[in-house]
Amino acid sequence: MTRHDATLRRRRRRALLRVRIVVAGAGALALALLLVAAVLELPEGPLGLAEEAAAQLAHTGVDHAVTAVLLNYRSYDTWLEVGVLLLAVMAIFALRGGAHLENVRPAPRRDPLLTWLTRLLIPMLTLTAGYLLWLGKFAPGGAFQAGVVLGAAGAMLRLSGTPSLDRIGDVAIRILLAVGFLAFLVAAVATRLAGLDMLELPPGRAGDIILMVETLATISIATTCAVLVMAMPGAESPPAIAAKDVRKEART
Amino acid sequence: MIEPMAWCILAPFIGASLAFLLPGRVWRRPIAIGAIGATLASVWMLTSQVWNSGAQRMDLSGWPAPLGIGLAADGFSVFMIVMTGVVGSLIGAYALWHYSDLSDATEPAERRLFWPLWLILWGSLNAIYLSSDIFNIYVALEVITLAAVALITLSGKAEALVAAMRYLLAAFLGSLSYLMGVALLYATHGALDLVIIADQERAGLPEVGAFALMATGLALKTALFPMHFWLPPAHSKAAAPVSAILSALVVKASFYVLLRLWFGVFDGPAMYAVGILLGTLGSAAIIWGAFQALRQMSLKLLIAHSTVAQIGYLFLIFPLTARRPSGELAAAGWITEACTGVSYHALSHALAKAAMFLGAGVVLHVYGSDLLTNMRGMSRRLPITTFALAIAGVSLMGLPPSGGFAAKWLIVTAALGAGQWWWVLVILIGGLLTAGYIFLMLRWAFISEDAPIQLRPANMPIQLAALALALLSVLVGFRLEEPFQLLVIGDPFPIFDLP
Amino acid sequence: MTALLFDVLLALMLTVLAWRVVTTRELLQSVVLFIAYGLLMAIAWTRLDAPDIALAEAAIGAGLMGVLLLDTAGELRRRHGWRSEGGDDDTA
Amino acid sequence: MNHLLTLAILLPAIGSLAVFSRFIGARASGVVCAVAAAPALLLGLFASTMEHDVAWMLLGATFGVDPVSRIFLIFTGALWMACGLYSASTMRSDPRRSAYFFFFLLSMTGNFGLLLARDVGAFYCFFALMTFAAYGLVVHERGAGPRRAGRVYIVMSILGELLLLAGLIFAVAAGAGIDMADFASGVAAAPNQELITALLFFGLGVKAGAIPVHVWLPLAHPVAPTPASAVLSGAMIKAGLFGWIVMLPLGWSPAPAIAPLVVTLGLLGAFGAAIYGALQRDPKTILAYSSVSQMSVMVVAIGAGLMAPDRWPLILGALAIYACSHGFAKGALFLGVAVAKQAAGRDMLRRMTMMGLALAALTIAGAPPLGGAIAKKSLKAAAAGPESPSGDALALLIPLTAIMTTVVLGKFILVMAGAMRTNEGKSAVRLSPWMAAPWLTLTLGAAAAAWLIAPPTEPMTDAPQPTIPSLSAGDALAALWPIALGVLVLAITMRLARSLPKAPAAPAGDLLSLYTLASRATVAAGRRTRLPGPARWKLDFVPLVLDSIEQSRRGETLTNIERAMKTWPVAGAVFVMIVITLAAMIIL
Repeated sequence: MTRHDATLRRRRRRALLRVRIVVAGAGALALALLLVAAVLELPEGPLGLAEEAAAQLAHTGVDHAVTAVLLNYRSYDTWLEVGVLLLAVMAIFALRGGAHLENVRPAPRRDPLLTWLTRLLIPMLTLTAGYLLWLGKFAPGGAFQAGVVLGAAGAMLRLSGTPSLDRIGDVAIRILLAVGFLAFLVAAVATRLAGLDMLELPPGRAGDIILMVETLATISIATTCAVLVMAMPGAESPPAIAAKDVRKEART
Repeated sequence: MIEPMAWCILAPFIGASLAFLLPGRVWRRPIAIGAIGATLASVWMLTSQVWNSGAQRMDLSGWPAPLGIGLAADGFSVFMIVMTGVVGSLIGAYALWHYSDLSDATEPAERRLFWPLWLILWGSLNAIYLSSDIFNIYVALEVITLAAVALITLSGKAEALVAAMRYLLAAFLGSLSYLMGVALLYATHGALDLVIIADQERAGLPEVGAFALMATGLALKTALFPMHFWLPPAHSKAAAPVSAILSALVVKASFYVLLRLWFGVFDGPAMYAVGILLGTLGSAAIIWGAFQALRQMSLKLLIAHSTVAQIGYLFLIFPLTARRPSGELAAAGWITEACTGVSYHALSHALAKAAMFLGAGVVLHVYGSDLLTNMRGMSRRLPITTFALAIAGVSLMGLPPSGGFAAKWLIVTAALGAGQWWWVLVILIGGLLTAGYIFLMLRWAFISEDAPIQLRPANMPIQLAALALALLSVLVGFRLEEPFQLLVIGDPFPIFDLP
Repeated sequence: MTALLFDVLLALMLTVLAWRVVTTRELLQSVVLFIAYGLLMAIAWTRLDAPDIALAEAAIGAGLMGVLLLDTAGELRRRHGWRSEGGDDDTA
Repeated sequence: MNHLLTLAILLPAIGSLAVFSRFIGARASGVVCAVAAAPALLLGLFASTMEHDVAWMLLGATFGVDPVSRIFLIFTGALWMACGLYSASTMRSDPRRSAYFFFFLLSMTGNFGLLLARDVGAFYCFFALMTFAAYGLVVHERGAGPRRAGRVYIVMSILGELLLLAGLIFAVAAGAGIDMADFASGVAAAPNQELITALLFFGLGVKAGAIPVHVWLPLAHPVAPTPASAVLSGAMIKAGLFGWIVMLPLGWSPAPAIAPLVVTLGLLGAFGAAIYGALQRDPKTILAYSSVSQMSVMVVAIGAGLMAPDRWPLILGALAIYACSHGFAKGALFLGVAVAKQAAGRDMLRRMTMMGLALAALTIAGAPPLGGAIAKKSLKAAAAGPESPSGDALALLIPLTAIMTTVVLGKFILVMAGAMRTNEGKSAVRLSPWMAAPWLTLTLGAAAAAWLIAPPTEPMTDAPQPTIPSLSAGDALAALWPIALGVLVLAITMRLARSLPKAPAAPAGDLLSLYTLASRATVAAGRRTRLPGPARWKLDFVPLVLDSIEQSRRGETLTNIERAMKTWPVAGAVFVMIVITLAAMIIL
């Protein structure tokens, strides 16, 4: 490559960059203006279905509107979202080269202080998770929050080298992961078989059913979070796809 | 209690759960066959129910909309569900043999995870086609995206991972854009149900923003030019059955949603300029995709770029159903042709493209590579697969008599009826270019290779699955009467009510 | 008035943080900024009267995502010395 | 009869697929070709005028037969059948024979389909099918020559398809409809009638070998396998003529602007191609140029029809007979080239072959009492008339072209005779009855066709009707003197040429070298140009532009744009721009 070519190339790159900045900047600005104008033009007053959702709250089995929406009014959406979590785990398994954790070696024991701290924190985290789960009936809380806290406990066990999910068998892990999705599935099939609308909860027993489904969902969410941390590419086991290849592919 | 709409979603989900919990070799085949059979049975019941007694609707969780979520099935949903069922089960049949008899070539993860992922994907596709709730559609789109990404990474190759990541990010951009639109719509209408929103007054800036965001997001997910950048790598690097699922079925789901919004929510026909713009982008896709396909040297990339081109035809429905600024319908009297033509194109493309990707899978398995130059002597070694590729090509080109021809003919008729003859020009040039890359592909198959090369044998079932899809793509062109009748059930393209 | 000032400041900081997360060349730094962004976002949700989302955002957006990203960034650095050096827009 | 119509299109299509999937071997392929061509031939021979809506397509596609297409079906069907049978013997040992038969049958499908199509859409589809399938025939014999010919062929064909398409679109947009029966009158009524006529003329002219878009023809016809050349030059070339007949506003309104151009091009071609052909040395190239020359005579007839609509029914009748006669004869000549190769070395056969070739050549030259003479006389009679300058030109032209035809075909006969002497015993395949019979049939068909086939008439109109003219002694004499003169000219030039030093042969493809030269010069001029860029900011964009020019020359632009679209900044910007554009379009 001659010097002349190099100069040309540099100029070309600069010109392209300029075009990009101008276009992207103008576009982003215009989009932002559009959104602001749209929001300013929104109708005044109480938003959407909040009032109606509150009005029907007595028939939902829970006292907190958000939980009612998530697990009664729109439980179908929540079911699909739990499905998203299951899919995330499957995607991780796909990257690792198998739907099993047997080649995850136990983490080396770290320093004793961490172990001590873990021992102290795990019961507290578990308790918090249970509280959050139960709280969902009346106040902000519920399966997702509880699941993440419980999952954090699992991850912590793993990071400190204490026996954790990796001691649980392959089949059991899969059951724990799927149990949330299955809970909704069973509810859907059972309600159909009982002659109700799909996923319709009879008002009298709605509270219990919701708590049960939420508990199972919490278990799945917690397991999912813990497995995500355990099975990450950073963990000891070699991932199915060599990072070297990925780098090479990314450059092309 | 038999409720076909619910079972179209429940059956694949049950199958997916079982396949996830019991991934062993023994269980794989019974679970897969059972799930396919149960889903097909549900699809059949739904079809006959809608055919005999008109559009259906059911409420979930016992709460009627707007509080709860509704499922609804009209002719268009059933059309898409049947398409998914037919193409999906044939791809499934291919996968059964692909992942058992060809197991030496596949990753362990691939064998264990294909079925749960594909069945969840299938269920969510049906969920989209049945959903009457714009937020629920968002969730189902997310499920589809994630399942598709996981399926791509299954092949265990670095290039597949990179392609899958690009796909994931692009799809997220599209989903979030759609979600922003959902938020704006909810804020304006206070409801999420398609029917309720459709009945309300429209206009106003929030709705303009919602349309722009949702349409662009969905177009990105459908890989409309110039936002198709993620599609060729994602569709070509995956394993054969996965490529077939992605190209034949997954891209159609977001297009379906866009069409629903266009007719149901936004009074799209009133937006003439937008219709023309979308049609123009579609035309650009037709030309650009075909040109790129002509330049590919690898079979799967060629087929993937062909998908970019074929998606373009779908977007011609927007200008053809729009009303001129003066108020009259551009294609008054030809709306049925336009809508049926585009739906039919979706169907025949799904069949033909699935056939081509499965055929490419056979080539890849036998030759160990899908470079066109390596396909020498294929017409003698793999006559059935070559035949399937050629037949599917006939449908893609739109030669009579084939599904592709019927679809393009209907679109052309509608375009001429609308006085928008320029789309006809695009369709015909697109057809010429398609013929070009199909011939280019087949040329190599016919060059004889004298030097004996070491090849793996291909068993008959996987070849027959590709052939069946290819033949179907041609055969659907023979009879248009039932699809015509089906597609107007429940008035899914409610343009006739407008003044 | 104070509330309004706080909200405007919050919005500005969120925007700046988001910009920095995307443009920072150092991977680890970008992850840390992302965690900070998640926490600020949780505050924003609280200000919008959505404690449920605030809780989830803090737990998942900042907590879980933070751990995953930190671990990944650290691992990449340890194993390959792979720093984000620009020019690989095309991967992700 | 309706079933026959369906079969005429479906049989070749099914046959091509059967051959393609190797369900059928090489020898059976010949039978398949013959059987596949039979329904079309039968339709041509026995069908009455009919229309048939193909109901199962439910799309209003219409196929049918009328008096003009009947004549085309006869010689087209016969040619495809004869060449198919012939190929079965010669291609038996070809390693790529199934590809050959696949493309052969596919082109056949297109050819029959376009003759039977009664609506513009179907015509175009089948025309395109034939064009692209024939590419497979042109490049069949690998190597540099076929590759170059194939490249030129595909470029010219795509150009032609686009011109044709543009013409069709304009016509349909102007309200001509898609029904073939009303199309020509619709074109005549269109405000931009001349433009549509020009587009259709040149678009179809690529296939018909009209000057100056004929350049692919002298390259492609010689390199294809011989039976394929025969159908290319005898049958497929007439598809262009057929298109002109059914689509141009002939007989409806005069086209004063375009008609003189057409006539001029025809005159140029009729003589120029014959002279250029006589300078060639390869027998098949000579035949190709003879085809261009003969087609140009038909171009003049088309031009005459465009000038004088009232004379069109007569011209049409004569033209159809002329085309039929030429189709048979050209097919016989091309097959004869192959037959001669296989007959070389056996005196008896050699003499018979030469006689057959001479018979076919004389038919084209119009020697009485062969059919060609009838065709020429009726064409002359149809065109000549009161106040018809172009008709007079045609009347004058026909004897003159007969001289040139004699010269060029005489050269062909001489070359063949020489070749047969030097080729003795070189052919691997021996002449079999399966090869001789199709060739003989075509030769006899050429001699007899014009006598036997009735010109198309339209009984419902009171326009002058074409009839079969009888040949008087005077006519015979009038037809013979140009031939005699031609032989004389040939003898003198050959004599002169022998005494002169041997000049290099004129390159086949004549004008093509001119086109190539022009395009190279344009590109070179473009590269030499330097763009001025005074300001620094502007300066940055100069390399950008220069680069893109350079890239597009190397064919990299598409790749680079595609690559750029894959990067996230560009993709994101595109996304945002589309959102904004959509919103802006609704608001504005």
